[in-house]
Amino acid sequence: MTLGPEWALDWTRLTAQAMTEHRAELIELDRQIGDGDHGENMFRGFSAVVAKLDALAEPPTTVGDVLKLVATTLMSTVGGAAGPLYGTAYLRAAKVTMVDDLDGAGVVAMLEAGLEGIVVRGKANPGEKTMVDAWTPAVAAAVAAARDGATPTEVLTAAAGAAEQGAKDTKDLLATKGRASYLGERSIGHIDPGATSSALVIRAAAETAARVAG
Amino acid sequence: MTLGPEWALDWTRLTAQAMTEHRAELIELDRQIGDGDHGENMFRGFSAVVAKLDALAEPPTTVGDVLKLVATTLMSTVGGAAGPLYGTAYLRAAKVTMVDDLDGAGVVAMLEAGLEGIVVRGKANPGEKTMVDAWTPAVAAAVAAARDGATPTEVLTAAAGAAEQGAKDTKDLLATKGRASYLGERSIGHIDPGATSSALVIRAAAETAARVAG
Amino acid sequence: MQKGISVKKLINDPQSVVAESVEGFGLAHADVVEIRTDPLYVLRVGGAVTGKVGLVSGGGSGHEPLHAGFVGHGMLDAAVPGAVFTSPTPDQIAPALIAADGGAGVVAIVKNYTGDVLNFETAAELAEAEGTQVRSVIVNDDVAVEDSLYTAGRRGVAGTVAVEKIAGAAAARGADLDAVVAVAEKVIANVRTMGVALSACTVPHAGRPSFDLTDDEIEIGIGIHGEPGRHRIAAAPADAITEMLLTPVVDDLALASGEKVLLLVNGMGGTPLSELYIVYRQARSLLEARGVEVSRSLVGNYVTSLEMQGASVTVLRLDDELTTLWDAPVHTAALRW
Amino acid sequence: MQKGISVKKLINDPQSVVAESVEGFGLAHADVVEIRTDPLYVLRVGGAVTGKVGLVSGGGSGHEPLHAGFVGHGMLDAAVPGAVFTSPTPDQIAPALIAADGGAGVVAIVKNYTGDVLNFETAAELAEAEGTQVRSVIVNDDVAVEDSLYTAGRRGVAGTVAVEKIAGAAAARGADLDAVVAVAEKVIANVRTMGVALSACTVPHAGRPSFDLTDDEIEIGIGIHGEPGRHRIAAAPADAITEMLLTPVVDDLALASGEKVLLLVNGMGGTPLSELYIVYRQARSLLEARGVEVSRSLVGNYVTSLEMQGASVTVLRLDDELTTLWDAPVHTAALRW
Ligand SMILES: Nc1ncnc2c1ncn2[C@@H]1O[C@H](COP(=O)(O)OP(=O)(O)O)[C@@H](O)[C@H]1O
Ligand SMILES: Nc1ncnc2c1ncn2[C@@H]1O[C@H](COP(=O)(O)OP(=O)(O)O)[C@@H](O)[C@H]1O
Ligand SMILES: [Mg+2]
Ligand SMILES: [Mg+2]
Ligand SMILES: [Mg+2]
Ligand SMILES: [Mg+2]
Repeated sequence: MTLGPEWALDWTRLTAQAMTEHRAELIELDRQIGDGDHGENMFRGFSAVVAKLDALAEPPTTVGDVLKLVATTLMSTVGGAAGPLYGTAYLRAAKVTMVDDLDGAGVVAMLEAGLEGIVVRGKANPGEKTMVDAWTPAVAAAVAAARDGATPTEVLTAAAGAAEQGAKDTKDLLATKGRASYLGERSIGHIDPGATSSALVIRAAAETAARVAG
Repeated sequence: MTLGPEWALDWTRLTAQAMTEHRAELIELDRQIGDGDHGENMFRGFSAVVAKLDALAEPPTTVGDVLKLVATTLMSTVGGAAGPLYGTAYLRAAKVTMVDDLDGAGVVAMLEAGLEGIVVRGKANPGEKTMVDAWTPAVAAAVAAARDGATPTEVLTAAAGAAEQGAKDTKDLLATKGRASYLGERSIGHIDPGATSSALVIRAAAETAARVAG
Repeated sequence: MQKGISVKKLINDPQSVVAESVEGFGLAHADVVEIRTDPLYVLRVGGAVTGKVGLVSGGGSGHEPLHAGFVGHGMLDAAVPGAVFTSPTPDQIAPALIAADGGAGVVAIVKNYTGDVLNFETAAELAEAEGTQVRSVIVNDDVAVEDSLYTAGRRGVAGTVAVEKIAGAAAARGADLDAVVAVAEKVIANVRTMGVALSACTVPHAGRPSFDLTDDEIEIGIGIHGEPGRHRIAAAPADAITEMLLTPVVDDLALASGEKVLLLVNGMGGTPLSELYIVYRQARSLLEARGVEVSRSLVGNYVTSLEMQGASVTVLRLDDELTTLWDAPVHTAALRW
Repeated sequence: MQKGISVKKLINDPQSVVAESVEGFGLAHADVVEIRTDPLYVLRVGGAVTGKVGLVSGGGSGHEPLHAGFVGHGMLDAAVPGAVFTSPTPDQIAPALIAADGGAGVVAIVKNYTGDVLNFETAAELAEAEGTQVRSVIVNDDVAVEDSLYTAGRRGVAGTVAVEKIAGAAAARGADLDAVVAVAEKVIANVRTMGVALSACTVPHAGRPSFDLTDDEIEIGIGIHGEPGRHRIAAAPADAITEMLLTPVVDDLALASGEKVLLLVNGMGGTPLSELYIVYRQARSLLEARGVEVSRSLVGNYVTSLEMQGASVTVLRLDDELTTLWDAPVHTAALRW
């Protein structure tokens, strides 16, 4: 089983659905330690992405085509910190997925490129209570799964579980990057919204992969 | 038994005490149908009056002297509608009490002059939900009592009871003068603050008269 | 207690709010005003201008920047602040009238409230006794107060700014006492306002909100003293609320297609500027739909009610004279061009 | 829910708040600005001035009058409004940078938030690719954020007004790109701010307040996005709060006796002007007690946080150059002299 452009479209639409469903939750998380807009930002961005997909004349021929469209749309509609960070992540991921089909190694490369994009833009290290703390364990889990010969679905499922755990674990961290850092010690005890939305993105990838895999 | 300047001083101090005690209540009444300052205004005014009394070099020789001091002090410290209205009431009352001692008829004349001052200034008729609705029945009761040969204390006690009833009865009235008139129908169901403070003033007169009378 | 209400304030002693605030105001704006204490009033820096008609206004505090923020060149010569929501007293007003007199007499601009009218009346008598000629105009632009037979008459609200600006410009360019009174009366005859509150306000000494409003109610036809309005309705979109405010204003003015107006959207103190522009946008579009041209505009917090959330819509019918006077230079703490 | 919070707003659809508000703003101030839609930004009327360095700022909405209120003569050439509390996107910012370019390059004034910095960074690249020379300055005046090693660095708050005014005056009198950047950096190096919130604010789409505060608590060290502050204390008198705000500002600037400053007391949107003057009075008196001369002042709502109740105190160390530039003529919707 490999993952192609059809999957990338499904993944993107399911992500948009997840952002709609979790809009209020992400707003609430951001309200606690940020400025309360993360859910609205992601919802606005992925709604725009879906509108773009609906208007596509030609079906995309590679995974990378889809991810590039997501990248540019998020960049121009999300704003805030999340816009450029997700935008760059998708852009970097697109560059390494300009292919028909992704195998396990291809999925790993995609996730690695995404994380790299976030780090290049935002310069956060793991442990600073940002989306990096979802992506870092996700990539590690993906790498480990692929090394064991896992299918793309298994790689993504491992990554999603690790991302969710990573997001949960941000609760005990002291924020030193992003808006939550202004709170100092008061940031401890709250889950990071960007890490949470990151886990939703990766979980959507795993779920749609599982559907494609049947 | 007659009432002299000593009584007028006692009356004024007891009125000040009543305004302190009922400050919050008068604010609350005014909050309901006005702008929430009547208690503060009366408190500020009578506190200033007491300060003036405390600083008097010579004891006043007539009731009118005391009332005139109250009049000018209220005029220059109360502000709002109540300042000029009470100021004029006391000023008119002072004019007819430039004597050593008041008998029943003298007390009636004083109350009549007070009411006249309020009406001259504010041009309200009875039934418009203002302080006139405390003073009008008070004067009527005072006139009736004096006609029956009552003592000054009895005259004031009758007036005080009627003023209190008059103030209570403002509850069912539609305001057509003063700030409460802006509420239209919504003014019904609330007691007028100025009528309430008027009843406090007249009750203080009666109580201090009873003390003097022994 | 309902939402929308704060009883917390950046104040020290509630009794000294006005004195401290006016002191700070005087220090911050020493280029245009000077403060007189005991009795307290705000005077144009340098005092009366010889030969010019003086302009004085005043009223309860809590409506800032009204009136002190409009003292300076081309507007008021003096402003008299009372306690919060309480008209000042004659012994404050009279010295201000006298200080504003440059020998050509003084016009007192009084908002139509029993307290203001009575206290200014007495003050005018006192000032006249000292040789200052005083004429008063009564501002009563609030169309929420419908029938003056059954009320103390219409209230003076945000339209006061237009009266002060335009009469101030007339006085600045040398109009005599009669002429200044005439132009002030002309503004008063042609200006109407209607307001809405989304929340109440809290008078410092009261310590609790001026009225109670649940989360899905608003008050239509409010004044500027935290008093409840004429009626209470369910919360509604800004465009619908704006129409409820504008319609009685336009009807009362009997505005016809082709006329020009000044449109003033005034904040009550606690509403973000961004929301005032949303109201302005709709009010302007409704006026234009009636063929009325919005040729001058003012949007901001000018006649407030402490931290109340809400707004009022004011329309002034303009002709060439009023437009020229509105455009004339002004330099005060709160209005400058 | 706690007091001090309203979720009621004078808006229509929460999604269209910014577009409608900016549209109204453009209509009300057509003498100084023009509005571009799709992408949305606010441009000085007539566009770029040939030969003049362009000045562009922007950021999330909800801080009105910042930034659009400062577009005009002698200040900004363009402002880019994002969604409420959300930095605008590069595809909005880049066209604004290009439109503000009169051939002498453009200075982008960016408040120090991760989102603003990243989006302006990308936009600058896009504009440079189109031939517009862009230099950025990062405003970070908020002393509440203590240690930039452990944070995203100090935030840009009310001091932004001083940067925009002074850099704008430099550009207006013909300074070149390097010189405008240099004077902006000089302001940034000499301006510090600290804020307090008495209540939270409500972002339209969130529908509930940005944080919870009981009736006797206040937040010290807040930003301008409704975020909680560094710590929470019991409500206190204005004089005490003002001292808590001013002291870290003065200490951080290491102000010495004999120095001159601009003192800016900025309201967060929902605090009455009268209270800002009470804060100003005390801040000024504390500065004077240290021998610091307050030679320029600004009091009002300039960098707000929707309808939040609270204030910030900003001090800018002045020399002759900065004073002259501060005094230079300005004509924008929100600042004019
Ligand atoms: N420097 C950074 N590196 C990685 N992620 C970051 C960084 N700064 C912020 N973030 C992420 O962005 C999220 C906030 O996004 P959002 O609320 O949309 O933007 P903003 O903070 O501008 O309001 C945070 O929860 C965090 O995960
Ligand atoms: N025209 C009037 N005649 C008589 N009394 C009046 C008149 N107008 C107002 N009042 C009285 O004044 C009271 C309000 O006084 P106060 O609250 O101190 O002044 P303000 O209305 O200016 O805030 C009312 O309750 C009413 O009794
Ligand atoms: Mg956010
Ligand atoms: Mg009252
Ligand atoms: Mg009053
Ligand atoms: Mg944001």
